[in-house]
Amino acid sequence: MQRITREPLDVASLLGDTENDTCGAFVVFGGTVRNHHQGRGVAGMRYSAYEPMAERVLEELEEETRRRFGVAECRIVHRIGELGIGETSVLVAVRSAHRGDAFSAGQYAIDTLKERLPVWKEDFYTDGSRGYQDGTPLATAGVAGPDDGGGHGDR
Amino acid sequence: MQRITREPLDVASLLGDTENDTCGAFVVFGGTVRNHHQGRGVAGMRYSAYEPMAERVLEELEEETRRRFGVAECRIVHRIGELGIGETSVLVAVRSAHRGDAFSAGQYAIDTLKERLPVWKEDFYTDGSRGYQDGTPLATAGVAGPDDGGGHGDR
Amino acid sequence: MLDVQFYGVLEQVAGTRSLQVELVDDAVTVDQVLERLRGQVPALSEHLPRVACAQGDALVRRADPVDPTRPLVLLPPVSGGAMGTQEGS
Amino acid sequence: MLDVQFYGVLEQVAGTRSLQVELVDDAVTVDQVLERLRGQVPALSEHLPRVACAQGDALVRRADPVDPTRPLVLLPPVSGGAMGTQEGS
Repeated sequence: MQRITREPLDVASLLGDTENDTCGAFVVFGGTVRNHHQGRGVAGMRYSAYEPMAERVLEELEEETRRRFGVAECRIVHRIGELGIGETSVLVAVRSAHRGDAFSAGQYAIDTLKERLPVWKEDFYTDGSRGYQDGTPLATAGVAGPDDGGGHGDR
Repeated sequence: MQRITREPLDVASLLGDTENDTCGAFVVFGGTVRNHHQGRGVAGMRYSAYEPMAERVLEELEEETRRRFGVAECRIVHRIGELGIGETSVLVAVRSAHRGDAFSAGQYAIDTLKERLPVWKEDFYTDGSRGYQDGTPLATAGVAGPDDGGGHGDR
Repeated sequence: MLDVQFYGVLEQVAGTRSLQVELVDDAVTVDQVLERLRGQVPALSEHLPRVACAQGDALVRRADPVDPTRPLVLLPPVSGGAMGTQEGS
Repeated sequence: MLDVQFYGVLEQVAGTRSLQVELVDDAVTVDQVLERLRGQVPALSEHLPRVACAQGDALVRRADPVDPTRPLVLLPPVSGGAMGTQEGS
């Protein structure tokens, strides 16, 4: 499965991909493009990714989330390319037997994604200017990110 | 809008109903029919509701959730009638500027729904028997529910 | 006569969706109706402590007077959303 | 020659998607490549402290030796998901 994609993200198909009769709960988180950022009007944005690593980070994060929270299913997709206001940039779907686990796992997955996924966002402002948002240094940056262990596999 | 319905629940249409360009995050919680309960095989179930009160409880819970967590949108629907394994019995959709609020609000809404919504679940077991699940006494029950204040409007 | 309606497991226990309960006078409380009901349908007794009551779209308290023009609705412990407290959704 | 690739804001700062950096010998660390790069593109200097590096699908540390057969990829602070830390998704 492609986790980094240029196609519009679809909640229904993500839920279809994770169907599991043993589960009584699902949580879907979605990130959407807002029309404002730090007081400035936003007209759209562009996401770019270092794809070879991004695919691996998402696959490992899904596996880590399942293991850590004991949830049956976790699936993450992130869109790249140009997005308009209201469009969905990322989807996290979790399914579990118990609802509390599904919420915790979903929140962990999106919080951690934002620290590890090599994806960058460039805002297009309504005044015609554009700019990369500052973000979170990855773990091996010179200035420490969330941790400074090597690799991204087992953190 | 009908919040108690016999029709299959649809995540996409609930997200469509709550579209809001000022929001950067959404969380959807879904409850689905599991194939087991307390070690017994489940073949399906039936939900029934006291509809006049149930509609009001959901409308008030949406409003309370928006106010309490400062989220822009909250929408809740609950299905009644017979449901098969894997079908969705309840959906909660929340949209907000910030993702933490969306998770907290979604969890509050479903936790509170389970204490207040006059809906009953009858399991159909794979051995052919059926039975109502025990549940949570409502607030004005003789034996106290979650609180024993009157009405359900302002709690 | 007051129309008393049963939901969930109560319908099964009472064997009917509704019953008529005679009101001696109009100034009757919810508690008094439940007491009379206990006499008519003894099987309901063990359930009544955990039952809540409603008229129209709102809960009523045990000590509240009953509106004799509207059904009194008996609501057993609820199980919406999905599974029980320790599990499911 | 080592191929160095730029992502996000670094592409904008460097004015290119990739550059060639000469390796004096094969036993060169990531840090040494960045040092050489700083000389070639001074505008990158202020960004380098917060840059992580990767080869293939894995991060490499500053002290790690560079595999001279694969591009060294420079990754600025990431902003996936959506908004910054205090906001959005």
